[in-house]
Amino acid sequence: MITLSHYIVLGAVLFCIAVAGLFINRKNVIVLLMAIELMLLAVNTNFVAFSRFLGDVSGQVFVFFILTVAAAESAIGLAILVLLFRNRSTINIAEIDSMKG
Amino acid sequence: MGEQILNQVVWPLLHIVAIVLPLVLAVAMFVYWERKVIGWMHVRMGPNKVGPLGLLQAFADVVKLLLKEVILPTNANRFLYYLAPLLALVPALAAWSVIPFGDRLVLANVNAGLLYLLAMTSLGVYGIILAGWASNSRYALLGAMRSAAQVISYELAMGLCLVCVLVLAGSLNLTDIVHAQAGGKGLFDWFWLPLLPVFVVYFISGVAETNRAPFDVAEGESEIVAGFHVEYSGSAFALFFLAEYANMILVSFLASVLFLGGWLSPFPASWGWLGQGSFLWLLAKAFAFAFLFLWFRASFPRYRYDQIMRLGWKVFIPITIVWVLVAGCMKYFGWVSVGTGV
Amino acid sequence: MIDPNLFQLVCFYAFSAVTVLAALSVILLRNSVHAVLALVLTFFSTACVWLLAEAEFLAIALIVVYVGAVMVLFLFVVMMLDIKQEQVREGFIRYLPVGLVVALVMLVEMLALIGVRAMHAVSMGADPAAAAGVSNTAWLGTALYTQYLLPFEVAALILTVGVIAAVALTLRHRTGSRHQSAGQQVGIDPSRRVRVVKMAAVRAEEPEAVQEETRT
Amino acid sequence: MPTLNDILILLPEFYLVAAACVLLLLDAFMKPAQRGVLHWLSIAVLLVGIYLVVSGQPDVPVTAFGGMFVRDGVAEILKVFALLTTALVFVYARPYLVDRKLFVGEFYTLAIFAVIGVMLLVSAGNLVMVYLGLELLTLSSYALVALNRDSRLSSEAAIKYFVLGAMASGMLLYGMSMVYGATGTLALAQLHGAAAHTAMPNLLVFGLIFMIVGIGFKLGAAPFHMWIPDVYEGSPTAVTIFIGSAPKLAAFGMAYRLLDTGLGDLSHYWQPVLAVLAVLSLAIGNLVAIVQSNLKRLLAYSTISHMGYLLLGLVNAGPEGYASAMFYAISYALMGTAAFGVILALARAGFECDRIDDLKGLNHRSPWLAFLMLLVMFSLAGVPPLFGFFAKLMVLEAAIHAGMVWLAVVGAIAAIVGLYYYLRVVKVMYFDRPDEGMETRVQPDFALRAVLSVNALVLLALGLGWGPLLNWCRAVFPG
Amino acid sequence: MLAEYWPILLFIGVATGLGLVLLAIGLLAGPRRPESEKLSPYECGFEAFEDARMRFDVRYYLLAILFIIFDLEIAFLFPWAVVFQHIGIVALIEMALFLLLLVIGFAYVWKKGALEWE
Repeated sequence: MITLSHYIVLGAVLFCIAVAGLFINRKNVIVLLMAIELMLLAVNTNFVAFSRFLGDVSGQVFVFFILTVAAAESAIGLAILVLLFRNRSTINIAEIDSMKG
Repeated sequence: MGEQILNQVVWPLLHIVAIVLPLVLAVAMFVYWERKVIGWMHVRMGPNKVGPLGLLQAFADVVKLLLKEVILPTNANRFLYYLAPLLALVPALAAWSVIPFGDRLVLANVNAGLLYLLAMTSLGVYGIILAGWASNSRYALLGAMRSAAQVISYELAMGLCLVCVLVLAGSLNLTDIVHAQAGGKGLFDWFWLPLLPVFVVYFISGVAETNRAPFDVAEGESEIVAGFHVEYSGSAFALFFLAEYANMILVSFLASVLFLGGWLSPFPASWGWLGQGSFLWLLAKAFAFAFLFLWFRASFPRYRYDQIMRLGWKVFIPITIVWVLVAGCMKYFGWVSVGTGV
Repeated sequence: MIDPNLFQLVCFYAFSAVTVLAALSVILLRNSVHAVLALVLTFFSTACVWLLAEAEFLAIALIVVYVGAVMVLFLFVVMMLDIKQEQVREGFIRYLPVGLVVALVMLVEMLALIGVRAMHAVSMGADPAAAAGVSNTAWLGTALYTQYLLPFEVAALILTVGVIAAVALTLRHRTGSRHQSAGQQVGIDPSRRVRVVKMAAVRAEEPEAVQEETRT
Repeated sequence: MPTLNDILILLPEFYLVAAACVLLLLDAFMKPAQRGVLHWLSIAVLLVGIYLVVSGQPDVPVTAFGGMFVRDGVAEILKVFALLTTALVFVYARPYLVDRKLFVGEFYTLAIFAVIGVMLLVSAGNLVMVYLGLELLTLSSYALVALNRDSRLSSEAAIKYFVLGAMASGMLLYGMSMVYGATGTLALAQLHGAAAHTAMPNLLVFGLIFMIVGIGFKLGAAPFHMWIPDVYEGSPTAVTIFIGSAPKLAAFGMAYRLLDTGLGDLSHYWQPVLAVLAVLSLAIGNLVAIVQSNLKRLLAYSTISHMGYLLLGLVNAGPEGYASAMFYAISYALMGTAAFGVILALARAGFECDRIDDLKGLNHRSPWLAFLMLLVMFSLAGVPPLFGFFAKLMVLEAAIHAGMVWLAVVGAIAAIVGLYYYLRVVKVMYFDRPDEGMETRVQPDFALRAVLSVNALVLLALGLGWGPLLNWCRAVFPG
Repeated sequence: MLAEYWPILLFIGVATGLGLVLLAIGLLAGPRRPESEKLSPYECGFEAFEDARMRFDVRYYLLAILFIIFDLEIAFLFPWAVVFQHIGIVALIEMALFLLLLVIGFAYVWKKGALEWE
């Protein structure tokens, strides 16, 4: 029998993998973007599960909005990345050091 | 327990084999038929050496392809190089699981069938891109980018066409869509009539989506040799080939199911046995569409790349967007009768 | 007799395992193209997991939108930017153990604090959409287009901003490129291209000579 | 079903969407030489927007579209100032954009879309609307930051902004998912009641923490402030000024909607967390600002410290606290706009005026601008009798009334530390000699100078007569 | 509902299996005579470069981004098409508004020349 905790644990594991990805791949922007996708996937899994177990439709509607908006968001993110690459010829964040604080 | 396995595993597997095997055979015969038809149109003979009337030509080709060396180009990425043809083939075959061949004759009668089809067709682009990139060849990469850009452009138009059908049918289930086209007037009840522009757009997009002539600029022999699979040989190439033809036949079946009433008879139901729906009707319709593919190839000169993109973005997408709303009005104000013959 | 619930549970574990392994490969693989494909696999298996929760529409929409569109763009970018792997991954090893430990600690804490045990008692009830007698898509659609009408229009705004941003950021006009303008081609006034000139018939010299010759 | 009434409630938003679309199409179909029209048209659009917001304001809070949208006094004030500061931004930005060949229609349309996002966010009555309003705002902002396509700094800033912003959205959403799971609703009004008797209190608190992380990112409060300095420095100044104004009002609006309207019952959980964020922001913002030599970075760190003050008001978790926090947000939006306005007035083609040394001897070159900058700096530092002083006073008072005297003491100490770096700017302007070859001419744009003067003088005027604005802010938070 | 998806899973398995078997036949049954000329990628008369993975025209990205946005639009249309007649005229109007916004975006893209290929 699948229970709510199964889904929540899966969501939490995905979320932590995403955080770990953000942490260890600080230099590769592409992987950072992918880690963010993973994070949203964790969020969506949570919503789907809660929606299913509460028998409430609004969670699934929210997931649909997150899916679409996040897709548009990553499209813009990749556009910025392409721009960056044209200007810098690198996506290595360590080399992105024109600004010092 | 044994009975359960029989019902849940063995029967579905048999069904799958009953779809895949004829499909593969159909691909083989379709290749033969293509060469014959184009031969006739060019006033040539076409294949006629192997077997009676050259009927065994296709099988000879298959054997030849399978026994040829699969060349792995230098500096190619081995894993991706072999993965690409698989990624081309699997969605092309998996899409068949929701096609209704008759009133209960469907493997997976899922609620979201149309959406599933859209998902499967949108996966085909991975095979193209990966093949181009993994081959480590300029021509392959160039062809892959062109093909990919073309495929995704026409996918939009195709998706919007599906939405138009959906608006009239009101269900994502393909069997329901066919039922929605049933009525007393035979072929005048089908969706091709209210959705005529969309029907045309759909089929042409299907031709472009499969990278077939006259939209085959990505593999234009005179420009970039053979497109994304220029480096492929032997059985790896055979997989791409199989996927391309399976997709063509799929588009033909889908056009029949979505716009020409699937298995329904073109004659009014009152005409006795002639008015009865049958798998054969579907086959005939699909065959007609498949023939169109060949006819197009033999007749039309190749489009230039900028013309392809223009047609997709500036002609098809506006037409279909407008027609989504037109179809919505048709349905809402009852200008078109939608059968419910469940 | 195999219990369907048990079978679903087995499926859940299988898909979840694939999801987690693929997600791990996304962040650990050194080849970016492979990482993108691992992410595709993650999406795919997650879609299957969602399907088990009977979120049919969302599961397939995830594949259509993410696998079919977003990841294709990712693949374009990864392949074309031609990233030097070694250069990008330096420092990877340094952060790796710390990152994994942090993630693990975080996970354990989260699970302990959320109270997963309490949720273990919450089992899946009947599918709410099926209980309402509609398909999952219709169930979601009805809420989306009545209750969530305003957010839906806001989503259109966001998509429009996406279009503007994409064009504003990446469109560059090349100089000297030639375009075909169909409107111009079709709308051209034929009288300006071909001049039909009425000419009086003129007798050429030579044919005359020929004629004379034949006569003689 | 939506009725005409629903649409009337959203009239300002609908109007702005229509106007933004018209501007977009005008830009696409107009010749580049005619862009000047677009500039004035955009400003007019925003001013008419203010009129619509104020004129159609109902006496009691109303909701539209089934509770998705709330039109109350809080939303009204925030919208008025968001529109106003954006109009100011447009006026200030024009010469800068023209000099750098960035004078494109997209700047205006994207900024207006961002303002629409702000308006939807501060009026959100549902978690979905919070998320969508926020995304509309941030997506437009990402594009604006990257608008200077050939600048390395600009695209680096954009990618940092994007990665951290998307991560913050992810955190916020993860929190929202847990809150949804614990309460079973997405509507903020229902959340308020449901939060008290949930079966899963742990889940709720956990969700709350993730949401605070998200809010902290969007506010730019330490320790989630990493993006602020880079984005402020890297963006074109014309965009920095925008990012520093309306979005801050939006961040306050979002915090208020989520923490009070939604999770007000949990205030005893989030008050201490916000107090910690406030202390960190005050400390980090003020201390790091001291060592900055770049003017934009200095203002960025100053922003972080100002967000610390704003949080002091929120920590109060009562009407008085919210009123003072909103008062503070407004004061900061006006001060920040003026500060960057001076930088824009001094910038020319090929000269950014983003180092503190660029202001050397400004008094000799342009005494009036130097005086305006003096007013702004004193106001930011909180020197009486300027606007900034009273804003600080109010939040400190709110913190004391919340029983957190220690927090107020930290705030007061931070203000004294902050005085140092603001005064340094003033010292450079008044007591340093200009370098050889420093141009004496300043931006000739008349509109910019006139409006900037008014903006800076308003800081003085509001400092002398802050009563009406404060009363307005207090009136909208019911006791 | 779930039971209907089981055959699809099986089908995907069978399709993958078929592909693998065909590939395996080719790899095992075919000859394997590597030779540097044969293995070098196709080129017109000159030596193949080391690495053919080159940078690309930006308009491919732009196209892919536009594809994402319009694909999302289609994703919104699907549930709408299923339910709009139960909701009534409001649904028709709201979708007209939605499409209007996207058509405005489309007109902008068109006019800016993002859909031009040479």
